[in-house]
Amino acid sequence: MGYVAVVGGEHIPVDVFRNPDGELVVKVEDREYVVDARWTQLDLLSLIIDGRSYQVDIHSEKDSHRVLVEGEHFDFELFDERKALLKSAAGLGVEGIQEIRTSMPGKIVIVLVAEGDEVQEGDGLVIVEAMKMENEMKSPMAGTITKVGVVEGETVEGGALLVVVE
Amino acid sequence: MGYVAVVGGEHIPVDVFRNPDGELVVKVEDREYVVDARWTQLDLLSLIIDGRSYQVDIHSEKDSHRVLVEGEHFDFELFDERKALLKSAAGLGVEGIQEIRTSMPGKIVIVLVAEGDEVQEGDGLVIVEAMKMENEMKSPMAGTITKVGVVEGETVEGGALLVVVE
Amino acid sequence: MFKKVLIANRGEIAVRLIRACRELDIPTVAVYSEADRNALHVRCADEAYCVGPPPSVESYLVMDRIVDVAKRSGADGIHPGYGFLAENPVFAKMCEDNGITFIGPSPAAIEMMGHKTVARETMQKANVPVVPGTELLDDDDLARSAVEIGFPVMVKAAAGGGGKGMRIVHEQKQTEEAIRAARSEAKSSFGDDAVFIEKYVEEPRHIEFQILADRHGNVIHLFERECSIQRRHQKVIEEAPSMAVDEDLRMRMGEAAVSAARAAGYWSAGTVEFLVDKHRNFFFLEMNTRLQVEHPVTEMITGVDIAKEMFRIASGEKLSIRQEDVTMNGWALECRIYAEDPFNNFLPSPGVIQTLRVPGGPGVRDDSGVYAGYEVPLYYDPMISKLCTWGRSREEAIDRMKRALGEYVIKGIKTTIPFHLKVMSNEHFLAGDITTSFIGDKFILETGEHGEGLRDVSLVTAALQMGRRTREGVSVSGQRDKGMDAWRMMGRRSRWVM
Amino acid sequence: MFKKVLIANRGEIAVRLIRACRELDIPTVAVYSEADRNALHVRCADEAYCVGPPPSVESYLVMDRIVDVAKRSGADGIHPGYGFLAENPVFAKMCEDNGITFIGPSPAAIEMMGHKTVARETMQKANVPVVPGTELLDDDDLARSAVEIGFPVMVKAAAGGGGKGMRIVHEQKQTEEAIRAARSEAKSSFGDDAVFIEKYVEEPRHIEFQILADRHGNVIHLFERECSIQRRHQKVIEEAPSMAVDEDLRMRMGEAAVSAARAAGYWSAGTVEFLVDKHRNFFFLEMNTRLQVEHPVTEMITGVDIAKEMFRIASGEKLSIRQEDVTMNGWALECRIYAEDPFNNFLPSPGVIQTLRVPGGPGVRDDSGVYAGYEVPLYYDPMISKLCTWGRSREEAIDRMKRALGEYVIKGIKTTIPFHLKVMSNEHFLAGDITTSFIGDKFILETGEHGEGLRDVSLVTAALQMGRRTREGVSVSGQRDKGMDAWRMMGRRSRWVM
Repeated sequence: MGYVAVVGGEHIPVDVFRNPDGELVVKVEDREYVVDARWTQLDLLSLIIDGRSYQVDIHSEKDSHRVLVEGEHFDFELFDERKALLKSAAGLGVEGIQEIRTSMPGKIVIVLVAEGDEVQEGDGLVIVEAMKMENEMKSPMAGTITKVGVVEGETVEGGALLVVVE
Repeated sequence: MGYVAVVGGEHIPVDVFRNPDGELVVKVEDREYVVDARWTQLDLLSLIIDGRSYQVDIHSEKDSHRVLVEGEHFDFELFDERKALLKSAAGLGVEGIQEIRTSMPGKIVIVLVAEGDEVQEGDGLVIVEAMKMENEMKSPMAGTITKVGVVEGETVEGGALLVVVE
Repeated sequence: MFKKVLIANRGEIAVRLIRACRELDIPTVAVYSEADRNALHVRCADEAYCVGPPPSVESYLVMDRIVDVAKRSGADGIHPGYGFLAENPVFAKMCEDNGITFIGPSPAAIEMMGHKTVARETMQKANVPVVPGTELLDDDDLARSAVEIGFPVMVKAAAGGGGKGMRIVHEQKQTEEAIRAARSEAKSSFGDDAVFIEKYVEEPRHIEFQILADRHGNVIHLFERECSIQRRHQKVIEEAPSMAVDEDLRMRMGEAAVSAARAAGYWSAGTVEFLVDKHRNFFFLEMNTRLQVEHPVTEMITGVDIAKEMFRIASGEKLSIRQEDVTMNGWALECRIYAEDPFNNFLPSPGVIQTLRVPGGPGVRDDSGVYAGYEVPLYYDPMISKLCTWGRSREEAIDRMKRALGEYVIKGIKTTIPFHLKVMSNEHFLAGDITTSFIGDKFILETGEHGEGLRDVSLVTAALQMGRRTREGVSVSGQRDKGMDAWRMMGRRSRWVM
Repeated sequence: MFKKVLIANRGEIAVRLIRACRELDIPTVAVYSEADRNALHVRCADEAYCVGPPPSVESYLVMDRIVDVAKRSGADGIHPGYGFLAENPVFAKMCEDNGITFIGPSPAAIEMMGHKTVARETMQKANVPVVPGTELLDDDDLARSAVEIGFPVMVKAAAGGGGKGMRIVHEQKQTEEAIRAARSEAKSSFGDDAVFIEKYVEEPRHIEFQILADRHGNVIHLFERECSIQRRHQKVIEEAPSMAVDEDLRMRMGEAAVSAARAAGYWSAGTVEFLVDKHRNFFFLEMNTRLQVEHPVTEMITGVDIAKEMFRIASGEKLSIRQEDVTMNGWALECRIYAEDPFNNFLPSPGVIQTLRVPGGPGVRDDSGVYAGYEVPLYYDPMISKLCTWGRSREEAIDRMKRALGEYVIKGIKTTIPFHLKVMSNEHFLAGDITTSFIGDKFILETGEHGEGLRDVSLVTAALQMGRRTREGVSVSGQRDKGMDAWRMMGRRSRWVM
């Protein structure tokens, strides 16, 4: 089974297959790993690769993965080949139109931008209060605000669209 | 829903219903308990009964239940009313024919009885080695050995019939 | 001793206090909001009563309802924990008026220390050094005073503590927004939006002394805690003792802390907080008239159970230990673990904890209010656990903390465990070179040198994860499979090329 | 220090040793049988290699295979843990011959102390008092000697320890069967069926001294452990210090223990076991030339990490502490938690651990080799966890243990937690009135006085459990439901009639 990982803009092919001895092999670019893998607890993988033992914690949402291993973390996307092909035609990058959404329910304290505003990467967009803390949502890139989906004082559900930056 | 509990030979009626206020009520004999019950973890019940909070651990195998609560343990059987009625016709007691089985796989070290032997309650029947320990299976009652299902040196699975006492 | 105690709190501190009561053989009454029916403190307590809807202003902060539950359940004492009603003199008074012992200091002492400006004056009279600052003022006067004192200044809520309702202001144009934000947080956290301004001591250490005082005039301290590692003025890592404190400074600060407690007519456990600048000058910051989040590190180096002492003191007992009996043994660290995503600006991450594996072995203590299957609710503080380690030396305590953090598995939500692991390897932290601006100045949350090799491991894992979802994917053995593949591996040629 | 260490063990002790290595920054190599691919020690170690099928004689006891893994993985040290190869001089020698350090004493010391009869002679020469007994003999001579020594006598395996291969004989007619059973267990546990007979000291206490010795002739002791609470000659509850030992006895026994270690030319951590009779006479029982199961209680009262010391000693370092630096602080208890059914003759209860909640808070230490979702295999020792508590006094340690046992949730298998809870409330135990016959003589595992009221609660639970299974049953709210029912409860009239 073939996949394509998108890590920081880079595209990396990942392939999973059984070799003639029946062993599970994962190939990352040109590096082949014969793996002994067990899902010992929910989304917690015990991997032994040529004697090296890893306990890998993976948190996946659709094609996005957060992996924690030995104190390091990695965020990336992984698509199967067909999906990668489709995406590729449409542009796999994460630039372009960015929708800023809440990750959790909360209250809109301040809306710092209006439609038509120019923003720089890192500029504050909206301040949301959740779990007793105020959090400033920042722009992931420079661009123009094309939509503001909330008003001050409003209570929103998780996933609510706050702002669109283009 | 009506049940009958068998606790040390005693039969105790237990009834579960919603009262007119929609509250969950469990009646044990003539004692009514309005309960707020949540299965917070697998087979771990958080019970609040008129403010008293209990964390109850229940281990059930078919109609047999082992309950641990506040350091005390209770072993009993609980049948729904129809089953209790059927059982009642056939005799609900635990006397009569007793099948002695292993609870887990192991090795038969010694068979201490033969078919036709008379035994007293507590007499050793078979010594089984499991998890590095030798365990003596004892007779739960006085009676006659009517069957011996294993031979010395044999390796048995969990649940294997060792001996029948009548 | 008490016949029965009501714990007017939730989360890990409610569990901590129920543990203390169990060890003292005191029955406990829990209160809970509708969002907390499945919380651990409800399951651990002997009795439990719902006191209202999820928002704390409608449940945990409703004083008369909590007092009513205490009376109806026959509790003769109420422990407020920290936060919520812990430093509310009205509540302490209401308990007294209803014949229930408030397990904390007197209402007068809470009131005096709770109003930061009154506390400052009291300390000045007792010759304890304080930081220059203002009284409570309206927005315009505050803005003017900020200019007079000279930037940077700190806007602070008069009520409460714990980093809430605090804002640092570096230049004049930020003043207005900082005052607004501080008032807003103070209002929602403490129900009081009064704020004042203080000179901001730059690059200070935050060092506090633990106090124990009985109702018979005996006051002792249990040495200091170093609490300089903060995010958003909220402590995240604490240790005891402090590398910045030598025997002489410890004696002088300890004496000042005891004087501060005496000046306030204080009994119960309490904490006197100081700022210490690079020249080892120390300034009274505030007194916390409650059990602190970070009390475990002091318990670990002294062996004194501070929570249990609070119950003994409140029931009228004299302190069982004198100052000269308190000894310091080894070093202890605490990492506060939050349901927050450290790689996404520490956004809160509530949700269901799917898997939990708590570290164990020597020198490890975990204080938590969660369990596998528990849903961390949206409504409250996102701290889910306090992980503490003890060692004979600071180095051993740090080595243990790294080891323990590495063992900790919390799945389903994102936590600050990876953040703490990075701090434990930071050279400035290892050298003890820490101030309250450590996280801003001396700490980068980046992937380390081993990252490149581990990246392939993470890609391997994601590919296997995708395979689990689809029938087309190459399947991986589950837990119950035989280990034959692994056994055959023994004879295999090495192919691991990392 | 070591470049890399192989841990030749499994379960909690393998995890304990990996923890020590992590804190010392030594990479670890785990070995595992096919039954242990999912075991915690495999997941915690840096490397892991399968060494054979489930039975330990085909995996964990295959010496050349383990040495081969060490060589291939580049490990320069092997720690054997306890059990398995820990007291096998042939294995220790094989490590040496392959240029790998055996992290334990010398092969000669293991051999001397391993053969109980040689050990007895050595002790007699060193003027350490011993119990009357025989050499190794055949069955007939043993039976004759038993009569000569006078019943009761003890049949003991010459190799090994830990209660395996031991049988007490009260009257002559039991002798033959006891010798057979002891030989059989000794053979399967240690691969050696040699046994001998010793006078059985009645109602003794089992008290042992922890020793640390380096390769430079320095020997110290870390005080005693009280290990009298035993089932089937297997320790189940240990504590440190012992109520039976006063300062004078401690000094005399400590000196005897140090003499014993010196007489054996001992280095590494070790334990000298004594029987103490009611007149406070003490007799050398045996020396365990390994890390003991119960080492944590000593770690808790001294602050010394015994496991880490073993690595330091093995790498040639001198002891970092002198006898006069070792101080005793408070009291510690250990309860060994087994996968056994205490209400059904302690039958082993292997299976999948479905839910696990480990106790936390002050003064609690858990050493375990399991996790939620783990299947306790059939093939090995059923001990799954060691729960330890510390307190300033014995009373506080016991109160903590009761509290911690009450918090411990292990579902899916039966465990001895309820047994320990009963011991912690036993009046003889509380009074410290304990001997090795405590469980047989002074302890009843019965339902207590509160049982009657709780019986109804258990019936309520079972009825709700049945309801979950059937559509006809009255349903109970799940975890995610709103707490409205509970909230309405506030206004309800009391109907709880217990």
